[in-house]
Amino acid sequence: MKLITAIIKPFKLDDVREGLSDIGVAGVTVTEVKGFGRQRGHTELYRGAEYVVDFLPKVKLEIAVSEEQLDQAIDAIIAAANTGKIGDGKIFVTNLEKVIRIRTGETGNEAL
Amino acid sequence: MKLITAIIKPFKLDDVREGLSDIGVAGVTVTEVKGFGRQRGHTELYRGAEYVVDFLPKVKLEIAVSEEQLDQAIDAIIAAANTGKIGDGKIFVTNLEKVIRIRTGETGNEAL
Amino acid sequence: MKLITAIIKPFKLDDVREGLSDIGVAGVTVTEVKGFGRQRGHTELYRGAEYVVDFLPKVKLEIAVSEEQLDQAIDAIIAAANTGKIGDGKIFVTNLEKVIRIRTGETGNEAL
Amino acid sequence: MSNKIIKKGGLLAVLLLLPSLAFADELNGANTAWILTATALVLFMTIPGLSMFYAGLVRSKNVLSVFMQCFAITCVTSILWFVAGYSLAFGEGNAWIGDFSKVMLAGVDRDTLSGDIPESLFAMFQMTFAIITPALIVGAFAERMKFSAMLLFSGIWLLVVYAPVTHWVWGGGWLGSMGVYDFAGGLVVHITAGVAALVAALVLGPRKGFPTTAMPPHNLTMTIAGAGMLWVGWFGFNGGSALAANGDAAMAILVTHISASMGALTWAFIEWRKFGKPSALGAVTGMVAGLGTITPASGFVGPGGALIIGLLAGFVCFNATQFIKQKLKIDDSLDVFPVHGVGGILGTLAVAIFASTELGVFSGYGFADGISSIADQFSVQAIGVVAVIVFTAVATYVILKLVALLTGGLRVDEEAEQQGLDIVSHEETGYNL
Amino acid sequence: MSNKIIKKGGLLAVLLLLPSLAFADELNGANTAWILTATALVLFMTIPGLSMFYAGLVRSKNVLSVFMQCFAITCVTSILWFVAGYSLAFGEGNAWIGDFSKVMLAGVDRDTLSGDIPESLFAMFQMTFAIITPALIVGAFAERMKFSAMLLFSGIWLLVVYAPVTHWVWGGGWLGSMGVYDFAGGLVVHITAGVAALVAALVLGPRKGFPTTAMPPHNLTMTIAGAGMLWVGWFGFNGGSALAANGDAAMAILVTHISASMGALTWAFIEWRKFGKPSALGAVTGMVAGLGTITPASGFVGPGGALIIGLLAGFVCFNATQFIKQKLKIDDSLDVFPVHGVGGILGTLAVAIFASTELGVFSGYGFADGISSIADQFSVQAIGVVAVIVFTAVATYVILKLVALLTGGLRVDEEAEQQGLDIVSHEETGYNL
Amino acid sequence: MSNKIIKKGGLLAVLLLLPSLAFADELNGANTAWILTATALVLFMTIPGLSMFYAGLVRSKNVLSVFMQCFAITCVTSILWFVAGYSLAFGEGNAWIGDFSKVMLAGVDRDTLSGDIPESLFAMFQMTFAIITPALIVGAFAERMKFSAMLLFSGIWLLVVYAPVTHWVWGGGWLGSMGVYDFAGGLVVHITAGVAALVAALVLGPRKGFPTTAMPPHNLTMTIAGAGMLWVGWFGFNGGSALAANGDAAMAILVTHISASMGALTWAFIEWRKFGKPSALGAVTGMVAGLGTITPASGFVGPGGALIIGLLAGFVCFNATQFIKQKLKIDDSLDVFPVHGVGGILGTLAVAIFASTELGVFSGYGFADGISSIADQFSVQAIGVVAVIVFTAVATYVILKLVALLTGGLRVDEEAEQQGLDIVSHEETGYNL
Ligand SMILES: Nc1ncnc2c1ncn2[C@@H]1O[C@H](COP(=O)(O)OP(=O)(O)O)[C@@H](O)[C@H]1O
Ligand SMILES: Nc1ncnc2c1ncn2[C@@H]1O[C@H](COP(=O)(O)OP(=O)(O)O)[C@@H](O)[C@H]1O
Ligand SMILES: Nc1ncnc2c1ncn2[C@@H]1O[C@H](COP(=O)(O)OP(=O)(O)O)[C@@H](O)[C@H]1O
Repeated sequence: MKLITAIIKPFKLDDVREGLSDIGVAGVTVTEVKGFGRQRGHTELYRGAEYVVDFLPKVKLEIAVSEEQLDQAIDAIIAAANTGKIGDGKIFVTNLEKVIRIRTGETGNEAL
Repeated sequence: MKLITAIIKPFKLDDVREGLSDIGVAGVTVTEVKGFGRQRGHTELYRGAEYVVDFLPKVKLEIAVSEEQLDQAIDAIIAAANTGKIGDGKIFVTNLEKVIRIRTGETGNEAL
Repeated sequence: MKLITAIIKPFKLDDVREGLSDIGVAGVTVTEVKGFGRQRGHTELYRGAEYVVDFLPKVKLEIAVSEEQLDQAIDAIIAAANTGKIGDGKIFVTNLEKVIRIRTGETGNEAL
Repeated sequence: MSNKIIKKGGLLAVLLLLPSLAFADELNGANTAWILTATALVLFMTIPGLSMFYAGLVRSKNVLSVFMQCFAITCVTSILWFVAGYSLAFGEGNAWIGDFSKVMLAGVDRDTLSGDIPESLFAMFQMTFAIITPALIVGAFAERMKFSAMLLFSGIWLLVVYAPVTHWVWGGGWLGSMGVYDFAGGLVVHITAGVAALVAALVLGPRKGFPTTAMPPHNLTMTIAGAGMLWVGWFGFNGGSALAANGDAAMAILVTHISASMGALTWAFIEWRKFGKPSALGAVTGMVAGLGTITPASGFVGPGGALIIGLLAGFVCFNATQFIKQKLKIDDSLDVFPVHGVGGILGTLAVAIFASTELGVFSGYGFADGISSIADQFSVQAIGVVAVIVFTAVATYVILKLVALLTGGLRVDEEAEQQGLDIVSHEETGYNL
Repeated sequence: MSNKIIKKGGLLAVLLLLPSLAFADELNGANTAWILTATALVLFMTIPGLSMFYAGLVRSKNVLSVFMQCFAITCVTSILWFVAGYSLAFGEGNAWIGDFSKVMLAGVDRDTLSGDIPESLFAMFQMTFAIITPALIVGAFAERMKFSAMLLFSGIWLLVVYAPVTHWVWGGGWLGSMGVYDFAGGLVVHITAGVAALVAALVLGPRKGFPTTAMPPHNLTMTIAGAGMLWVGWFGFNGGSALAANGDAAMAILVTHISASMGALTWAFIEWRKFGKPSALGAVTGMVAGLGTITPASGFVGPGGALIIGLLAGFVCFNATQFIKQKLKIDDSLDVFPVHGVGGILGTLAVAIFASTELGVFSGYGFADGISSIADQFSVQAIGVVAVIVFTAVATYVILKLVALLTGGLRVDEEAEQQGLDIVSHEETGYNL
Repeated sequence: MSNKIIKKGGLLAVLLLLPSLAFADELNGANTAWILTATALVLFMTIPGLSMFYAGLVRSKNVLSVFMQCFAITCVTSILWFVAGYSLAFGEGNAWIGDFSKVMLAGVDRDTLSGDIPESLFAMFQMTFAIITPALIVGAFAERMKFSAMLLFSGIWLLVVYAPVTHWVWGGGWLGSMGVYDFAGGLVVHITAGVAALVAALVLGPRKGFPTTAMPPHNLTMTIAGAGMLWVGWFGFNGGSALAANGDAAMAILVTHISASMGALTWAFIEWRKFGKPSALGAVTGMVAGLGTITPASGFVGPGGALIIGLLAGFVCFNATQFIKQKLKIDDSLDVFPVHGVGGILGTLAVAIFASTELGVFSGYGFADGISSIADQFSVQAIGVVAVIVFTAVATYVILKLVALLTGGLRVDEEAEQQGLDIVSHEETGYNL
């Protein structure tokens, strides 16, 4: 199994989740994160004190999938999250050695 | 070394942490996350505008352990986090190539 | 490619980010986390009800780097985040099988 | 001076009874003390009251923009009211509009009286009404209007819509002369604001994503705290409109309070029956509906009447909110029209009934001078309602189109809307917790 | 009418001195102005004051439920007070309870006076006391009570406990006739609420997890902001209870303020000594203790006495809080009994001492008519305290049991408690930051 | 008694006109009603107003420490004012300081009058000024001062700086005798607080990381809500300083309101021009500048003058803020000196101009007795400004050095500053959302 970690723009969350549902991926874990990258931040001004905010709000999705689902899932994420503008984010894939469903103790693909 | 990523119900956090302490795992990093899965969310209503909340508050634990501790740690988590109800969460295991303690520069099992 | 996960003290975030920029690592994803470890927490008191807070605010950085950048990046993080006091945090390294830039579809080192 | 005081039959009797009130042109300290307080209370309604009430309802990324809009409106309308608004509303003028005799409060000195309180105080008390009315409209175009356009619109609207309507009703104009009843601003405040809100919502169009995307309130605790402040401040709004510290003021706050309570309970109970659970947002919305609805009636009805008015307010405004949002799919974002507009209309009409002295425990304190039946009072009220709606709708539409021309469009662009107005328009963020 | 005004010897002298007050049955505008204001201030204490104070102390998942409880209580008690509560409390009746002569405020017109202020205003001012008293109890059963049960309980309690006790003390009943001193509600408000809270905490049982699980306040900034509002509003509570804008009212707010300050400092200093650090929550809790404790005494003691009363309040209520929570392990979740109940008892007894005119700089303004020693006044006060505690405890217990029957249990089920009342009972969430 | 009332020529005439005011030593209920209210409003400015305004501006980890500082100062200064401060400020004494004749309010009974209001009320009203002045200074040393040092400093400062300056200006002292104009506390409140803030910022040194590290406000919604409360409360501050419910009070709140509006608009428009965007924080800061600046002038100028004063306030205080922070790099953390100090100076000088009756629409109500030109009034005002600045600066410096000795340093250590004062000094956290 593989763990997909996708960092996307927050307002794309609903689209991506729907895209994943459509291909049968039901489970996702979402974290609010801040991203530094090429996309430029903005400046805030408080009583004349300038404050450059170079991190941007992003959303991180973690999705455990079977090998078979991997490519399809990646495509679905790209399709939904792509705006063509800088800051669209990244997808990382790592290997998952084990997956367990706490409720039942099931492991492997069953546990997804 | 292995990295255990456990997604559990928030109110089980204390139990799990104690369970891990009991078997000698001292370090844990905790993130508040939102989970989508089989567990159904709820509906919120604001002046008649319905708003289906299908993500649920979960807590993600990341625990770096030595190979030897792995199974024991997984068992401890399952024992503490299991309620038998849907939404209890998942455990993911990935391989850790390197662990370093920033303070001392120690690496490997020493750094845990 | 490798994924560096560094857990550091929050007030070191700016230093670490600068350290990484200096060696050419432009992208970082940051999450606010809570850490349990050897560093002791504190006690809060609310109308005489004692409440031991044994988790501490930490910041988690996730940085995807090429193999070549790995050691340099680790060194930069340690240099910037080390205070010599307990609780400085950990660095974890895992293997990244795939990296994709959502905007362009680029993969591998190009996508970093 | 507001003519509602003149309307009240019993005033002369009271004057004769109280030695210290024997001369109408002598300052009454007690009334002055109360109106000083009431003025503070009505300002309190807008800042922080209404601004918190509204700001809690939008998304986090727009929270400061709502505060800023309420604040900037407060400042701009205050200056404009002082410069010209007061004169246009309360200067003698004709049946339609005041004049320029009191521009920059000319002739208003520390000793100048309006009735038995200082005229500076009367102008200031009225200023707080002139502040909250355009501030109410903010709810309609929240989360998408350009700050410059908003500012320009509010300023022009104050002078072109609010000031004349105030003159019609309270400044010696045609509606007042007909005997229209509007104790504290059903026509003047709530209908003008509500109708302008509806027009603005239509002209600007919905927020991107409405109605499919969920836009839940980002901080209901702020909204509820603001609602509490509105309730408290409303005592100054309605009680202060008696312009005296007497039984009229007391009865006004009593009926105000009862209507608010009934409005809140009604709304919450409808939710309970319909959706299974009563919500806090529903309760406070019903409360505001109860307050807005009783406003025109507050000096003319008794507590029994207020009970019914509050009940109607909760019921009618609840259904109006559902209708506008779910049937018409108009993005009047914070429901200004269904709550204030509909409530104002309802209350302005209902006063014709509950002012009647012949309804037993639901009786009020009688009709306007020269009016002797519910039907007659009702037709006067209905004329007022229709006139104010039509005038406000047309004028608001024209102003918005004009402002759109001047500012190159009323809305921020799509990306800015996405990012949120706080950063885009004000370079700030609400929370760094 | 509250008999505390009648009690005060000096009133007649004052009446004779002031020409505009020559007839007792003539409206006094100044007093009316102040009581209008005081009414707004006391409403402000509950919403948003107390509701913020309480809501900040619970966990995030229950924040709206607390707001909703305070709000709903405000609405329900207002209607019930108007319909029957006022009549039961202030209708002539007998020594134990009023009557139904003023049901729906029958006979209360715009011109009807109570003393020298409008009776509608007196009823309204008292209504704000009737609102805050059941709202105080919310702190005891926060985070676990069913909304329906809470609503039913509060309504019944108002009529069955609050109204009679008010009659006993202020409405011409037996305690007032005995000469009991309770200026602004030590017996009537704080002891009834505090004792009811204790009973409710015992009957409902602790929150799941108490006392082992930490349940830290989710937003102390909200609590402290609410505390500030309580302090300010309390000027209306105690100062308004003079029912006049005069030296009594002024002295009442002065002693109120001093006691609040001393209570806060005392609590914070105890923490400082005992735990090493003074906390903001400690300071504001001590402040509320100081305010609650001075309440029954506020019209009868001088500022020197207030200093001591505030000191005692901080000390005694601090220790009561520790005792209830750590020794008895009762989950009176927001410490209503140790702060309000104990404070109310303490103040009701202490007034017997500090009303004495013979304590030098700590003197007060004398005992009730016909009472001439600390001991005699003390025994009257003690009778009042015991009677109110026993009656409240028994009646509250019975009401709770009855409500449990009617609603199928007072508490939400365990899973609902886990998930939080906001979603479970109201389908809302407090924050979407 | 404050001598500003004596200064006003027209008072006698007013007295003769009003039968119920015929004797100066008779209680005036209307004035009492208004000052009771004003007292509540001024307390409201500090808690919760100012404490929220300030607390929102610091970082999350210090939010409670700011609340706690404001709260503790409220309590400590209240007690000290009662014990000795009032006597030192308003006891007869000499030109420099009062005496001990009113220690613990000796001789102040329920019937004692000060002018035509109860002296207990006058003392209480003034107490609220004595509370807010040291509380304002908190902004200078926020996020780094030891709680013990802060408390000691505030207490000593009240007695050593605030009480004498109050005596000079309002208590019968030398500045008042010279005819200095300070209606509601430009010299007494804003200059003393502002100068003390600057000295404290210099003595304590900047926060670790200043000015390179960004320290953005953690909760601007809290700041803006607090700002609204300050605005509303300021009606009591300036309007109450008339010590009467009359045209003076009314005019005072009118000019206050206009200056606040202009100050806010000016600041926001400067930002708009200079940085491209107007900010909500800028608007409310300009509003506070407008309020602080009009304060000394509020009883002496007309609304036209207030317009100019507000404009100047926005412009001058904006530039002072930039200068102190960016040029001098002084970490007066919440900009107390540039807003309150500079505003106070500006207003104290400007009143000499706009009190003139010869400026047409910008006219005021004339100079002090015996002064007949702008130049003469200006030189008196300038003497006042210089004297208060020098005295405050020197005395504050000495007190800080003394306190540093007593508490072993004014600041918490570096690690504590890192961790935040909430945990370190109070063992609490603001938010557990
Ligand atoms: N090397 C990296 N490691 C971890 N996260 C990264 C890395 N590079 C980018 N990111 C994440 O991806 C987000 C988008 O990256 P950015 O460079 O701004 O735009 P784009 O992905 O369109 O090139 C960043 O905000 C950050 O959260
Ligand atoms: N494929 C997945 N990838 C990542 N996280 C998942 C996945 N499936 C479930 N989760 C996480 O586990 C949580 C529980 O899953 P759910 O399907 O609701 O119940 P259960 O684990 O009992 O079957 C989810 O809320 C989500 O956070
Ligand atoms: N085994 C572990 N797994 C995951 N995170 C850990 C582990 N050990 C420590 N951490 C993280 O590192 C942080 C610092 O660890 P700690 O033991 O307090 O100090 P140090 O790293 O200096 O030894 C912890 O707060 C926690 O977030």
